[in-house]
Amino acid sequence: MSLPERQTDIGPPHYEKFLPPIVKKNYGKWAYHEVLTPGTMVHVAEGGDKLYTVRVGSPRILSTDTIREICDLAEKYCDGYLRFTTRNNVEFLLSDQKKVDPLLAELKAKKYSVGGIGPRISNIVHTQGWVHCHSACTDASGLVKAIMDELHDYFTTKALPNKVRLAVACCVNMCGAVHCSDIAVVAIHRKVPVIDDVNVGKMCEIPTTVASCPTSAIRPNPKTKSITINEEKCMYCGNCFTVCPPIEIHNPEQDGVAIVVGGKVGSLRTNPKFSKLAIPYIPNEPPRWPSTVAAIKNILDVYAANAKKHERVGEWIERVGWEDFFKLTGIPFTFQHIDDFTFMRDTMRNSAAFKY
Amino acid sequence: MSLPERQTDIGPPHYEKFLPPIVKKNYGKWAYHEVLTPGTMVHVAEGGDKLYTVRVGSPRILSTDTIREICDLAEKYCDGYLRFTTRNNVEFLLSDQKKVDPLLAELKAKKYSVGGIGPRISNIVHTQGWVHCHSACTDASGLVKAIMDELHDYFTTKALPNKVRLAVACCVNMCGAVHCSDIAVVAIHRKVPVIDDVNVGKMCEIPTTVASCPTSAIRPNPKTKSITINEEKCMYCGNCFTVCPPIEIHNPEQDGVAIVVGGKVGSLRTNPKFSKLAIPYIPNEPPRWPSTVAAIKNILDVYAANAKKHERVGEWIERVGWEDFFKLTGIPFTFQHIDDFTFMRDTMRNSAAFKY
Amino acid sequence: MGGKYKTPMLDELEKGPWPSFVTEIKKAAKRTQMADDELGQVEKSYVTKRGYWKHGGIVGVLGYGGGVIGRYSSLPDEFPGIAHFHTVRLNQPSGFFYTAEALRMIMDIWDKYGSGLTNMHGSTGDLVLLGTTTENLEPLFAEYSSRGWDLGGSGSAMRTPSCCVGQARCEWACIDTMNICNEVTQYYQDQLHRPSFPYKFKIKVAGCACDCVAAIARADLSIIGTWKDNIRIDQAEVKKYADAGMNIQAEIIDMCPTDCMSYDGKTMKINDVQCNRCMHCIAKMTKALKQGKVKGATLLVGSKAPIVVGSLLSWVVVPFIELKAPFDNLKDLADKMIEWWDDNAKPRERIGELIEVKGMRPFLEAIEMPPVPQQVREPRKDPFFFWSESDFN
Amino acid sequence: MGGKYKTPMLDELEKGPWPSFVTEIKKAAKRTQMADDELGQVEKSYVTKRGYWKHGGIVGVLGYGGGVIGRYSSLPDEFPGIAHFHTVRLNQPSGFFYTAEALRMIMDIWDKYGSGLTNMHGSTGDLVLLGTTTENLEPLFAEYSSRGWDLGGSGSAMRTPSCCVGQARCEWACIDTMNICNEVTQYYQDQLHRPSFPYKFKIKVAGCACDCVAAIARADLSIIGTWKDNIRIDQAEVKKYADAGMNIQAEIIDMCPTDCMSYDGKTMKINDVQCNRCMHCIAKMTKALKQGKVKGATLLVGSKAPIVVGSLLSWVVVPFIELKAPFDNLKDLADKMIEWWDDNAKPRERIGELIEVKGMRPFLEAIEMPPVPQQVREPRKDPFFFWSESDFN
Ligand code: SRM
Ligand code: SRM
Ligand code: SRM
Ligand code: SRM
Ligand code: SF4
Ligand code: SF4
Ligand code: SF4
Ligand code: SF4
Ligand code: SF4
Ligand code: SF4
Ligand code: SF4
Ligand code: SF4
Repeated sequence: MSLPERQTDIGPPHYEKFLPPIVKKNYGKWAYHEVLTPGTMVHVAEGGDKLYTVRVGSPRILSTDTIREICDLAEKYCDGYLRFTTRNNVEFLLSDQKKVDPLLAELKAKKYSVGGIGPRISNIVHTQGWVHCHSACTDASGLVKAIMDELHDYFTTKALPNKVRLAVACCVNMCGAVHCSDIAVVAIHRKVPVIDDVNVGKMCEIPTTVASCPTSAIRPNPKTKSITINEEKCMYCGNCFTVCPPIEIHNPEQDGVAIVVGGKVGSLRTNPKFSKLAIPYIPNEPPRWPSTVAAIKNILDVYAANAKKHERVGEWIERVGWEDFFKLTGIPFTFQHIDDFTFMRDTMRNSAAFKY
Repeated sequence: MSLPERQTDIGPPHYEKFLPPIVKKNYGKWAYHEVLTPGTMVHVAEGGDKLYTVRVGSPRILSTDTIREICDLAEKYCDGYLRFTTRNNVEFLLSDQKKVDPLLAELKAKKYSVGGIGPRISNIVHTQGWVHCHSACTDASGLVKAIMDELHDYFTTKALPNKVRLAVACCVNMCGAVHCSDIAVVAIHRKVPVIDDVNVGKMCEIPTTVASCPTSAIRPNPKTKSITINEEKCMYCGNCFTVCPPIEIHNPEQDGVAIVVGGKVGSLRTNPKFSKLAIPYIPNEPPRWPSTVAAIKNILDVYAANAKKHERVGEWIERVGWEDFFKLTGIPFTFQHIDDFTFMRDTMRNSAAFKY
Repeated sequence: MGGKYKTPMLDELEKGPWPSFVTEIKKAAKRTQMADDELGQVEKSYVTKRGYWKHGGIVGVLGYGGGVIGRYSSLPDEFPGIAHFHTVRLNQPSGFFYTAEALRMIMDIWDKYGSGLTNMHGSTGDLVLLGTTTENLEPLFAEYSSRGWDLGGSGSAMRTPSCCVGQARCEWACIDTMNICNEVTQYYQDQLHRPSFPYKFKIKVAGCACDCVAAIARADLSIIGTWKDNIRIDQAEVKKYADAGMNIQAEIIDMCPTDCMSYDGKTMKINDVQCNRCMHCIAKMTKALKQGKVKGATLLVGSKAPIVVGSLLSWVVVPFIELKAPFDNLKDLADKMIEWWDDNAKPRERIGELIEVKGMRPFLEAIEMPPVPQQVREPRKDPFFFWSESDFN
Repeated sequence: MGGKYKTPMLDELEKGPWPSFVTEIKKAAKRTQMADDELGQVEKSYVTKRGYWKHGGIVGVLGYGGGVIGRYSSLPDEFPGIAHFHTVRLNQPSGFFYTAEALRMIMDIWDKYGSGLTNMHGSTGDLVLLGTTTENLEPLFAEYSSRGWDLGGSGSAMRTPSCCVGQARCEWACIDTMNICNEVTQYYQDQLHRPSFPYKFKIKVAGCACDCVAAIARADLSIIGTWKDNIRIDQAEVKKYADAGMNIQAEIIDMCPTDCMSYDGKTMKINDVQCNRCMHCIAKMTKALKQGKVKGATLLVGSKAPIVVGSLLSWVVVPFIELKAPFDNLKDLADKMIEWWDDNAKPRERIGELIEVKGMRPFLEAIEMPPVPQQVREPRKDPFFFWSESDFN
C-alpha cells in the first residue's frame, strides 16, 4: 500500500474548520455566561444566541475506542462539534438547549463524570509517570485517579469558596503546573544518586555532568574517569541523572511525593503565586496512595471550612498566615519547610509580628 | 602629671547611676503617655507620677562647649538629668511640670529646635562624611543640615500622617539605617575604579582583592602584578577600594547621591521593609545640595497629601502601587530602578494586573 | 490479544467514580500488543515502585528534529511490545476544537501505527499519541501530514504554542487568542520543527487576566489580554445581583485589590484610574460589569518550571500592546526576544534565566522597550546599579 | 586659635534654623588646632567634592584591639593639626542616660586630649570622641577608665550593644532593655575589646515591636520585646478616644493587619488568637489598650547593611523567650550562635550571610531550636530540599 504524499511545515489545521456555526457567528461577540449546574453552562451572545457547554471529566489517557465513543456523542447531540479544555476535560458544545438533558442522561448512563465548572475542583493537570517517562519517581495517572475518586463530589456537585486547581508532577521537572497550583503533588528523591563509574566514563560528558548540578555538588574524579558527588551539597534534584543516565537517582523505598499548596496563576484580587511546601514527604503507596489522598483531602477540607467566599487556597493562607495553616491542618513543620535555596531571603520572617 | 590608674574590661558605668529618681521609682511601671506638643510629652506612672520630656534637635557633631551648655540647662531644670535618643536628639527629663515652660522659653531664646515627637520628622540618622571617613562620597552633616533647614517645620510643628524616618549614609557601607528608612540618601559612585598598578602590587593582597568583588569583576593581572577590572561587571560598590586603597573609586564629578524610600523597621500594621530606589542619582552640590533637598521635599509633600492617617511612606506606596508613586512624584523611571541584583526575582512584576 | 498479564494492583484503579486510565489501557490492550505490554510493565512498576524506561534516544521523521519523544523499555525481553514506545506530538488546533470526523480520522491512523493510546492533551498542548515504533514514524507522519496535520515541538526549539478558548466562547477575551496562537504557530514552523535554540521556548496566549491557559506560569512568552479604558457598569444588572442575594460589599467591594470600588446599596462606582484590571469584579458579576473597549495585551516573559534554580513566573515587559491580525508587531517583538536569547544564552538556559543573569536592561534594549514602572512590582532595594555610557549624555 | 581658614562654603551651612555642625566645629576651632584644621579640610572637600582621609591604620590602647578608629589626613602638610585624627568610641550607658556631672567630666578630659568635638552618639551607640592623636590615646584611656568609663567596640569583634529607653520611660517595654543591654555588654567585655570574630557582631534590644532602636535592621542579634496572652481593653478609655474624635474604625480596626478587631460604636473586641501583636492598636490608643501580662522577647538574627549582596533584616529564630535577670538563657543562646558562626564563617562574613550560605538548619541545630512556622513568612517554593540521616529514623 503506497503512502500518501507527506507535507512539511504546514502547521496544525486552521481552527475555523472545527468551530460550530454558532461560534463562528458569534466569535468575539459573547455577552455573558451563566453556570447552570456544576457540569453545564450557557454563553449568551450579544445578539441573544445561546451556546450550551457540557463538561465531562477525562483520565487524559484515552484509548481510541473511548475517543470514538465521545465522537459518537458529539455527533448525536452537537453536530459533531466538541473541544477539550486546558485541563484536559471534554466539552460538548450544543446550540440546541433541548438536547442538553438527553445528553446528560446518556452521559450518566455511560458513567461519565459531568462537572468541574464554577467554584469547585476540576481535572488534575498531570504528567506521564511510570506510564511513559524515564524520569518519573511516582505514577501520575494512578495518583490522579485515586485523588479524583476521593474528591469526586467536589467535581460533580459540592461547591468550594473558589476554584481549586490540582496538579501532579512525577518529578521535579514539573511538566504539570505544580509550581503555581492551589494544591499539588510533586514526586521527589531523597537520596544521593548512586554512580556507575564505568558507564559514566563511557556514556557521559564529564564537564556537562559537572555543570548540570545546581549546587555544585559534582566534581570530576580523574582516577575513575567518572565523577564524585559531595553528599553534603546534593539535594536530589536529579538533573545529573537527566544529562547522564548512569548516575542512578531512583530509590524505590525512599522516593515519594511532596505536597505543595497556595499557588495560582490568575491575577484576580492578588498576584499570581508560587505553590509552597506543605508536606515534604509521603512514601509512594501504590496502587491508591492512601496517605497522599488523605493529606490532600484534609487540606481541602480545612480550606473549605475556613476560607471566605472567592478566596483561593493561597489567598486564604496569606490572610490567616502560615502559622495558622500549619495549626489548622495539623501538618508538622520541619526543617525542610525552611527555604535554603533561591528564595530564602524573601521567605524568612523578618518581622516581630506573628501568630502562635 | 601622673596618670590615674587605668582599668580594663569594666564596661560602661551602670545606667542606674544616671536615672532621675522619678524614673528609678517608676521603672517598669509606666501606664501611658501623652504627646503635649511636638516637642514635649508626659509619661504617667501607674501610681500617678508624671515625667515630662522635652526633646531638642542636635546636629550630632557637638562641641564640648555646647554639651556643657546642655548640662547647664539640665541642672537648672532637671536636677542634672538628661538623655540622648536613638536618633541623636537630646531629651530633658523633668519631674516638675512647673519647670517645663521656663525651660522651653530658655531653649527658644537660645535658638534650640524643640520638636520631633509624634507624627512628624525627627533628627536624621547619619554618618561621618567628609568630616571623618575615607570612604565618603558625600558629606553627611552638610546634607543633614540642608535637609533639616528645609523641613524644619515638620520637626517643630507640622504633623504628617505618621512618623517619617530620614537617614543619610555617605557611602554604600550605610552606617546609617538608610536601608530601612522612610526617605533616605545614600552616596554612590558611578564609575569604574582607577587602578594604581604599582601601589596595588605593593600594598594589596591580590587574592583578597579579587575575592572582595561581589560581581566577580576583578581578575589578577600577572603581567602588572596588579589586577584588572571587567568594566561590564563593575557596579561601583567600592568594596575593592575598602580592602585595597590604591584602587581609587572616588570621582568627584561623577559621585553623588541616590534617594531611597519606603523602608521601616517597626512591625506595626505591616512588616518591616527595605527602602527602595526612588532617584538613582543627583550630583553632589555642596554646600546646600539644593536638588537633593528639593527632591526629598517633593516626596514628603506628595506623601503628606496622599497617605492615610497612620500610614508610613512605604505603606502608602504599597497601597497605591509604585506606578502611582512615580506618577504622583513625577520622578522618571529608569533602567537603574529595575533590580538586577540579589532581589530581582522578587521585584519584577509577575502579574497581569497593574496601573497605568 | 490482551489479558497477557495479571494486574491486581492496577485493577484497584478501575474502582471508584472517576474514569480510569487503567480501563483505557485495557481497552487498547484488547487490540494492541503494545498496550498490553504497557499494562504489564506499569503493573510491575506499581509492585516495585519504580519506572522501567530508558532515557530517550533521538528518533524522528525526515527533515524534522522534533515532535517525537523516543522511549524504550529497559525490560524489552519481558515486555517486547514496548521495546520501542515513542510518543508522537501532533500539533493541536488552536483552542482544542475538533469535529468528530477529524478526530475519527486521527484515531484510525493511530490504530494503524500505534498503541491505540493517546493523551488528550499533553501539558504543552499537543495531541499526544502514546507509543509507537521507530519504523512506524515515517508512514504515520505521511498519513497525518497529507491530511493537514503536522507535528508539534520538542527539544531545544519553539514549542507548540497554546491558548485559551478566547473569543470563540468567552465574553472576556480582549484579544483573539486562537488566531494569535495559530499565527505564531505558522510563523515559527521552521523553528518548531528544527531545534536550533539554546533550549525550549514556549508561547501561551490567554484572553484576560483569569489566564485560563496558565500562560504566566509556563510560557517563555506569556501573552495576556487586557484593556486600558474604563470598566462599563450596568447598574440595573448590579441591582439584579444584589436582589439575587449577592453580598456585593463582601464579595466584590472588599475584595477589590486597589480599593477603588464603592457601592451604596444603589449605585456601584469604580475609580478607574486606581483599578489595576485584575478581573475579579468582572468575573464575579459578568452581567453587570464589562471591560473597557480599548483592548490589547500585556506581554510577559520568562516563566518556567523549577529546574535548576527555582520556578519563575513571567515578568511584564510590554505593559500594553494592540494586537490585530496578522500580528506583525507581536512577531517582530518575539523575533527580537528570541534573537537576543539565542545570541546570549548558554545551552539549556531559558530566556527568563538569561534575563536574570544579564539583567533586564540589555533585554529591554534588545527589544527596544523603555523602562516603565509597570515592569516592576517594586524598584530595587540595594544601592548597586550599573551606568552605561549612554546615561551620561 | 581658630579662624585660620576662610570657609565661605561651610559658612552657608550656618544659616537656617536647624543647629549647625559648622558652628560646632567653629566653637571647638576657637580652642583647638585640630578642630580648626578639620574645618579647613572640610571646606576644601566642599570645594573639590571629595574627602581627604587615608584608610585607617591600626591604632589603639594597650591590651585592646578595638575602640579606636585610626584616621589620618591625606594632606598632613596642609592640615597638620589633623595629620592624626583618630576617633575614640566610649561605650555609652544603657539608654543614653547621663547626669550633667558625668558629661562634664567626659568633656573636660576630652578637651585635654582631643579636638573638642564629639558625636553624641555614633550609629552603633557609642559616645564618639572625634579626633585625637596616637600619643594621646593611652593617657586618655587611663583617665576615662579610672573614672569608670570603658571603650566600645570596633573591628571584627562584639560591637557595643545598644537599646531603647525601655522600662525607664515607656509603658510598652515587655523586657528590661537597659538591663539586658548592660548585662550582655558586661558579659562580652573580652570579645568586645579583643577582636577575634570573623567580622563584627552587633546586639540591639528593643522593648516592643515599635523597635525604637531599629534592632531588626542593624543588629546581628535583634532582641525585641513581646507578649503572649490577651490584650487588655479598657472600654471606658476606648469611649474617651471616640469622644475625642478618633475615627476608631478607620484608624484602628481597618488598619489591624490580622483583621481581628471589631468596634460597634460601644465595645471594642479583639480576637486575640488571630492577633499578631503588631502593636498598632496599642500604640495609637495607649490609654485604652494594654499588652498582655505574659511578657518576653522574640530573638531575631542576621540584619546588616547592603555590602556585598544586599541588606538583610533579622530573621525570627526564637519566637518567644522569657528574659529575667541575669538573662543566663539569653547569654547561653548568644554564645551558641557566636560559636557556630565563629566555627563556620569566612573572614568578613556576617552571621546572617553565613546562615544564608549554610541554611537555617545547621544554625538552628547549633542553637538547639526546633523548626517552627513562626520562623518563616512562608515555606519554601522549590521542591529541592535536604534530608539528614536523622530524618530517616
Ligand atoms: C474551559 C477553560 C478554558 C479553555 O480554553 O479550556 C476555562 C473556561 C472558563 N474560565 Fe477559566 N477556564 C479554564 C482554565 C482555567 C485556568 C487554568 C488552569 O486551571 O490551569 C485558570 C487559572 C487558575 C489559577 O488562577 O490558578 C482559570 C481561572 C479562571 C477564573 C479565575 C478564578 C479566580 O477567581 O481565581 C475565572 C473567573 C471565575 O471563575 O470567576 C475563570 C472563568 C472561566 C469562564 C467562566 C470564562 C467564560 O466566561 O467562559 C469559563 C468557564 C469557567 C469554569 O470552568 O468554571 N477561569 N481557568 C479552562 C477549563 C479547564 C477545566 O477543564 O477545568
Ligand atoms: C526616644 C525614642 C527611644 C529612645 O530610646 O531613644 C523613642 C520613643 C518613643 N517612641 Fe519610638 N522612639 C525612638 C525611636 C524610634 C524608632 C527608631 C528610629 O527612628 O531609628 C522607631 C522605628 C521607626 C521605623 O519603624 O522605621 C520608632 C517607632 C515608633 C513607633 C511606630 C510608628 C509607626 O506607627 O510606624 C511608635 C508608636 C507611635 O508613634 O504610635 C513609637 C512610639 C514611641 C513612644 C511614644 C513610646 C513611649 O510610649 O514612650 C516614645 C515617644 C514617641 C515619639 O518620639 O513620638 N516609636 N521610634 C526614640 C526617639 C528618636 C528620636 O529622637 O526621634
Ligand atoms: C509530555 C509532557 C508531559 C505530559 O504528560 O503532558 C512532558 C514530558 C516530558 N518533559 Fe516536560 N512535558 C510536557 C510539558 C512540560 C511543561 C508544561 C508546559 O509546557 O506548559 C513544563 C513546565 C513549563 C516549562 O517549560 O518550564 C515542562 C518542563 C520540563 C522540563 C523542565 C524545563 C525547565 O526549563 O525547567 C524538562 C527537563 C528537560 O527539558 O530536560 C522536561 C522534560 C520532559 C521529558 C522530555 C523528559 C526527558 O528528559 O526526556 C518528558 C518526556 C516524557 C515522555 O516520556 O513522554 N519537561 N514540560 C508535556 C508535553 C506534552 C505536549 O507537548 O503537549
Ligand atoms: C562611626 C560610625 C558612623 C557614624 O557616624 O555614626 C561608623 C563608621 C564607619 N563604619 Fe560603620 N559606622 C557606624 C555604624 C555602622 C552601622 C549602624 C549600626 O551599627 O547600627 C552600620 C550598619 C549595620 C551593620 O553593621 O551592617 C555600619 C556598617 C558598616 C559597614 C558595612 C558592614 C556590612 O557587613 O555590611 C562597614 C564596612 C566595613 O566593616 O568594612 C563599615 C565601616 C565603617 C568604617 C570603619 C569605615 C572603614 O572602613 O574604615 C567607618 C569609620 C568612620 C570614621 O572614619 O570614623 N560600617 N556601620 C558608626 C559607629 C559609631 C559607633 O560606634 O557608635
Ligand atoms: S514531570 Fe518528570 S517524570 Fe513526569 S513527565 Fe515530566 S519529566 Fe517525566
Ligand atoms: S541530584 Fe542534583 S544536586 Fe544531587 S548531584 Fe545530581 S545534580 Fe547535583
Ligand atoms: S557610610 Fe561609608 S563613608 Fe559614611 S561613615 Fe560609614 S563607611 Fe564611612
Ligand atoms: S567597585 Fe565593587 S563591583 Fe567594582 S570592581 Fe570594585 S568590588 Fe567589584
Ligand atoms: S483567559 Fe479570560 S478570555 Fe480566556 S477563557 Fe479564560 S476568562 Fe475567557
Ligand atoms: S478589575 Fe479588579 S481592581 Fe479593577 S475594579 Fe474590579 S476588582 Fe477592582
Ligand atoms: S521599642 Fe517599644 S518599649 Fe522601646 S521605647 Fe519604643 S515603644 Fe517603648
Ligand atoms: S496588636 Fe496589631 S494585630 Fe493585634 S489587635 Fe492590635 S492592631 Fe491587630
